[in-house]
Amino acid sequence: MMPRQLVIKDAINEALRQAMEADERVILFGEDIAGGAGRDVEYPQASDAWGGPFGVTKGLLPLFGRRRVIDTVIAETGFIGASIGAAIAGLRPVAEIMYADFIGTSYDQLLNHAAKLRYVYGGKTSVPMVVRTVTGAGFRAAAEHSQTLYSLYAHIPGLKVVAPAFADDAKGLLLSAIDDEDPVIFMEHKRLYMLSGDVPEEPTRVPLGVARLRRAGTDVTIVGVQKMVHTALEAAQRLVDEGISAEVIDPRTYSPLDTDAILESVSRTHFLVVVDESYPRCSVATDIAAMVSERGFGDLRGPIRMVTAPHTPVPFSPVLEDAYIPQTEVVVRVVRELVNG
Amino acid sequence: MMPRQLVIKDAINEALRQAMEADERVILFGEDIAGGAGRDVEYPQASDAWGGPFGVTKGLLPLFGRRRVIDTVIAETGFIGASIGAAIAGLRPVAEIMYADFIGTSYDQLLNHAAKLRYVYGGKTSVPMVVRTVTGAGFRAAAEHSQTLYSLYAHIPGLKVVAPAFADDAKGLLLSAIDDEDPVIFMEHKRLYMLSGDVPEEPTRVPLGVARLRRAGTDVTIVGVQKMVHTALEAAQRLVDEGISAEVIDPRTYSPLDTDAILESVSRTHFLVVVDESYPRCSVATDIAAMVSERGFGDLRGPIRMVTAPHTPVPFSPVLEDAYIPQTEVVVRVVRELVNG
Amino acid sequence: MTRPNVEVLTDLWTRMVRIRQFETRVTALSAANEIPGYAHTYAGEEAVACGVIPLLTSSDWITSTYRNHGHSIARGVSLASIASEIYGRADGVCRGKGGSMHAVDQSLRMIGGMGIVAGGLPIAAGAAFASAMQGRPDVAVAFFGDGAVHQGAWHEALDFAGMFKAPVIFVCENNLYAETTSVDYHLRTSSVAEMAVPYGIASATVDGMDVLAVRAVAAEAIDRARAGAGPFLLEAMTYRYGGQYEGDTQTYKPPAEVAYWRERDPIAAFREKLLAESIVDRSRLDLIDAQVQIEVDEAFEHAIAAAWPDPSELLTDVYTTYGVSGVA
Amino acid sequence: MTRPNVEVLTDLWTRMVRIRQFETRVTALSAANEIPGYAHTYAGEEAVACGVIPLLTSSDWITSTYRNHGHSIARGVSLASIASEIYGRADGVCRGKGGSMHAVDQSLRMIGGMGIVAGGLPIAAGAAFASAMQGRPDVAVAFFGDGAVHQGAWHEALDFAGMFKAPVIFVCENNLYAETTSVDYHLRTSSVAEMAVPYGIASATVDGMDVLAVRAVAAEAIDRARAGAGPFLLEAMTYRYGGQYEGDTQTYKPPAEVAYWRERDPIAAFREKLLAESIVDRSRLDLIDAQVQIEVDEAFEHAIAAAWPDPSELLTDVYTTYGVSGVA
Ligand SMILES: Cc1ncc(C[n+]2csc(CCOP(=O)(O)OP(=O)(O)O)c2C)c(N)n1
Ligand SMILES: Cc1ncc(C[n+]2csc(CCOP(=O)(O)OP(=O)(O)O)c2C)c(N)n1
Ligand SMILES: [Mg+2]
Ligand SMILES: [Mg+2]
Repeated sequence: MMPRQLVIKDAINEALRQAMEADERVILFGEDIAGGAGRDVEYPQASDAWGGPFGVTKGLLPLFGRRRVIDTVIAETGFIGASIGAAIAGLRPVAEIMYADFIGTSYDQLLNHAAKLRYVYGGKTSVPMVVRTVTGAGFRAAAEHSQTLYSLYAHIPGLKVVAPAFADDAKGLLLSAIDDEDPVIFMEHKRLYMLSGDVPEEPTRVPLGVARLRRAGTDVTIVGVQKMVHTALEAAQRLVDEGISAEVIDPRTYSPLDTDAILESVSRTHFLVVVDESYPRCSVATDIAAMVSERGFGDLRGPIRMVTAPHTPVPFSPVLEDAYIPQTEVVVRVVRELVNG
Repeated sequence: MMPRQLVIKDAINEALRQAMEADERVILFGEDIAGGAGRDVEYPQASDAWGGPFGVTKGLLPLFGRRRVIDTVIAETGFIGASIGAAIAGLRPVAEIMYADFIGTSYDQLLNHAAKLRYVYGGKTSVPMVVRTVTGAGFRAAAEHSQTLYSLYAHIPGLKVVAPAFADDAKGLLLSAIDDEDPVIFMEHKRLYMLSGDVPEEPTRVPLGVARLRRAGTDVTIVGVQKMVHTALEAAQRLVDEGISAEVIDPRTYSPLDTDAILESVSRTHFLVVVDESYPRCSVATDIAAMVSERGFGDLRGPIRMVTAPHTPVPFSPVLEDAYIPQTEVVVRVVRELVNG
Repeated sequence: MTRPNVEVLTDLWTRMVRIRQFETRVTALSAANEIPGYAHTYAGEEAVACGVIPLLTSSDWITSTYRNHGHSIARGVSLASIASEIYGRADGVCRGKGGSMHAVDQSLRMIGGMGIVAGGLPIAAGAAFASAMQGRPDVAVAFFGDGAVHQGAWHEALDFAGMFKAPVIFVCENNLYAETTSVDYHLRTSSVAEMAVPYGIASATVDGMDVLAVRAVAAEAIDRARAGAGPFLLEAMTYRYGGQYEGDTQTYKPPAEVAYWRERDPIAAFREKLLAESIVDRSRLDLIDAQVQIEVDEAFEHAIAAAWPDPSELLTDVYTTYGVSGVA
Repeated sequence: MTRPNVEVLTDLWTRMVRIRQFETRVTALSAANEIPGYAHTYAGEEAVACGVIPLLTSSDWITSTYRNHGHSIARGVSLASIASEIYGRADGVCRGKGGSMHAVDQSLRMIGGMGIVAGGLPIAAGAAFASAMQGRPDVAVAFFGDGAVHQGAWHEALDFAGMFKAPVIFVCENNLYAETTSVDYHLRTSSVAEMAVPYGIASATVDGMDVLAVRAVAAEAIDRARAGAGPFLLEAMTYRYGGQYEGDTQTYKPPAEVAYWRERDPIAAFREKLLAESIVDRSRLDLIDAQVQIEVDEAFEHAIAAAWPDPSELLTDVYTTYGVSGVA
């Protein structure tokens, strides 16, 4: 079959659909992931009113019914905890936390239960569940609907963390996440939902833990985190004019992290810039930088540079938010300074 | 007044007592922080039965009464949220989360409210509260009572994070934390509670954001995180025999972090080892390593080394837990390899 | 409670109209794609905010939600500073840092417009607790929706308040929907008010389309709380005219239901009452309408002309006090 | 429910004795500083675990807490593997990775001994939901204490179960204390059972010192759940003889209260009943007592002689499947 262009939102929808078609055990939990619950008979027009606030799950209700596309109440601890139990009892729940910012309302279930139920009890069970959630700034959605918070998950042994930046990866990684025997946090960037790309029709898996080289180069390695891969690619494109050849890596998954791919690239380019729109402290950017400063130090010919958001909440005002998110020009400048010494 | 020897537990108790004596607004919330609530008349022997599971707050009830030493129910979101509101409404609450591991049950209140209520609303209010909590492995307390989780707080703009390793710092930093206008997470290591040290009788403040040089040296900088400062000091002592002079820095506060002190040290020693018993990914260890790899790269003569726990939950079995926590021998070996190149 | 006098009644009317017209403008501007980000409007629910908030003293505390314009307007925040906030301008009520979802004024003791469902409830309970402990008469009011009762934070906040008899009034704006999900589906009880029982909290359900009915029960709840009788859960039955947020096409609402509630419009009903009982005459109401229209025009004219925040604002007010070396 | 037959009654007695003697030994060993870490004993509460768990099939689900020895023993986990776990040995029920606080057997569908208060409740609800959805007859039982009802997770779990009619039985072991805090102080209702009302969940309070009383209500609750009638909240009034954990000096318990409950000891009471009604004779009971004594001796002898886990165990079973490059 041929790949077609799909936007990321639709690629995710397709992955869910194909996973649900192939495996009865896959069910969805979330708030208004269909919409109009409880009115299907009385007022059928209400059914599937939303498909979640971004319409990502729209169209799954008519195919799979309320039995498998389950609108919950606003109780993340309730349905994330229930997903853990359901996963152990034989289902493959995919639960949606509407925005990554809301994770605080169910964090214990992930930190102490989903992540630890295998290890603590001696490896007798698995928790095959996926938590889909929505990250990122640039939507004018202010401090409580714009965070990324990747590191809150990547810090925790027992969780896997995926954050795709392209449509094909979104589909292929979500399919792998659903297949996976362990709890996977699958993070979708709201500003990438409408980005389109070639996506194979068939349910092609993309393995977790493998970075993707999105642009080959020789002078510097730029690692972009989720949406920042695109910023890195723009920067790389602009740097061509300055005679700088930048390699761009998309780790795609942050736990496990494909350290080999990053180290291998740095061994050739000798310079590393990490671009991440997250808070700068104890972040995936520091994680990658620290890893290379330990394991790739001998290859480095200059400091590792991190281009991140400042240590502030995400501001609302468009002028402030634009200044908040790492900008292409800054990446270009940082690379230029670095490579030109 | 003369300093006396106090164990950390008692130094903390003294800081609380002095803060409460000096300022009516200081109140305590927590589960069984006194004990025997509701029975003071009927069965007075029950009063102050515990002072928290480690007895840290014992003796404060008789001095300040139930009005200010408030035993709550087991509802961390309830009393952490209430602390936020109380702080805004003029009190200075010090709330205890019995173990840092339990933070998931109130994380939203810290992440989205305590940390953001000032910034988001244009700087009109402050949230002067302290969350005391207990960190650390080595107590045979298994996966849900042994975590450190420093980075879950240090990642978040708006929170301050303090983790003392000595009795004088415990007292002085807690007093500063209570004075502070911002929310401070004050982390006490359960394995350090019985460590004694000189502590001034008077309420001497130790400022937040200032690292302390715990041992001067010339060949390598070892940054220890909380209990690991002691491991670092032991390693430094052992390294003397090998002719290696190790400098040991205790950052004491992790947000703000005294980056200058670390960079200055590395500029003299040219080698950095960070020792942290936390999970290794997206941790304060990676934060410090990344910071130095960016801002102190020119001073480095070798890779930055991180000696941390492995990427696993904390195991119970003494033999496994001992292997889990970074051991002095490992720090010694890592430093030796690094410095001898 | 004695019947409010003419000035009070006219003031309530004015506030309701101010909210309605402001929100109507927000809806229009959103539809025209002029407003950045999310906007959650309060049209239809005016009687709740206006039934409760004008009863409060300036030192009482409020927590609001993302659906806060009505609360802010009822509290007396200037329309211009809310409009500026919605546009992200420097003179917005939050200096542009919060936007529509957080457009409340902390200097009027509105602690926050919490974007997290039920997030404000324990905070309001804590503010109330602190007031009582300090011997002050201040109460706290926490606004939230019907959907919020499912959150752990709701449970823990009511539990805390019930335990410590904190003078907090929990005001549930039961607008029949949490996003697309109707209360028939999401509640297991026939009212939210009943859910107060396990917490030892008094409660009542009131017609949230009738500002005087809301006011009567709220006054009692506030008086009780000030007198030390503890918290209250007030459930106001109301309806949101707009979508969950602007842009929501609301296909989940049966037209008959919409018509039923529109029929019971709180502003029209109150207007009729004022006229029928000859409390205020038509021309006075029309004048208020027209004046508010001008206020709203001016507020948005002001907002779109207002300056953007200086980029340096990005870094300010994360902390009150910064580290010794100036580093956060 | 018909009266259980002699074999069943004898079996219940045996399990209760097994728990009591095991816990008595744990207390002694803890006092002698022989046991690493925390131990939360179940002595006094035996009738709850033994009233409920023997009714379950091998494919029903259980979530337990840090106070899990009683649940594990009632479920049939071998004393040796619990003892080994408490000592952190390789052949412990969790391979030494969990210790006393987590000593349950996942292969017997005991999902966890959650160290987080109320943490297991939503998980049990989810397991129950999944069983029902897959058309299986399995139910789930979540054990928790009186103190857990204050947690948001409790609220959200009951809410979830009520909404989806999940076949879960919430068993509250109301032992009158959450640590040092008595129920008189911490509850606002006169029972935990009443708190089920807002969730649309049926409930009952039962004498938790009477194993047959617990069994009778539990059997009904389980049957209802299997038949699709939804969740149940069973509150069993009981008493913990030990401290919150070993080492707790329990100065908060009035001696008269302790005496009152000791007087109602579930094992002594059941023994008397068995003898009075001539169901089993004294010599049989004494024999069981003696046999259990040997079992317990052997279990702990086994444990202290058992091998430590290999250090490589530290790194195993964090994940089921590891990354492509083998890196977690
Ligand atoms: C913890 C959390 N979960 C989910 C959301 C997403 N969300 C925003 S508003 C809303 C519905 C709230 O409904 P209700 O409480 O009835 O208030 P209303 O919007 O009707 O005023 C939801 C689910 C959120 N903001 N916070
Ligand atoms: C979320 C959380 N908060 C606090 C604790 C500390 N803690 C452990 S047991 C306990 C008391 C629990 O009492 P109860 O639920 O009545 O159970 P019991 O121990 O009496 O069986 C507390 C507060 C915890 N484990 N988890
Ligand atoms: Mg609503
Ligand atoms: Mg109890």
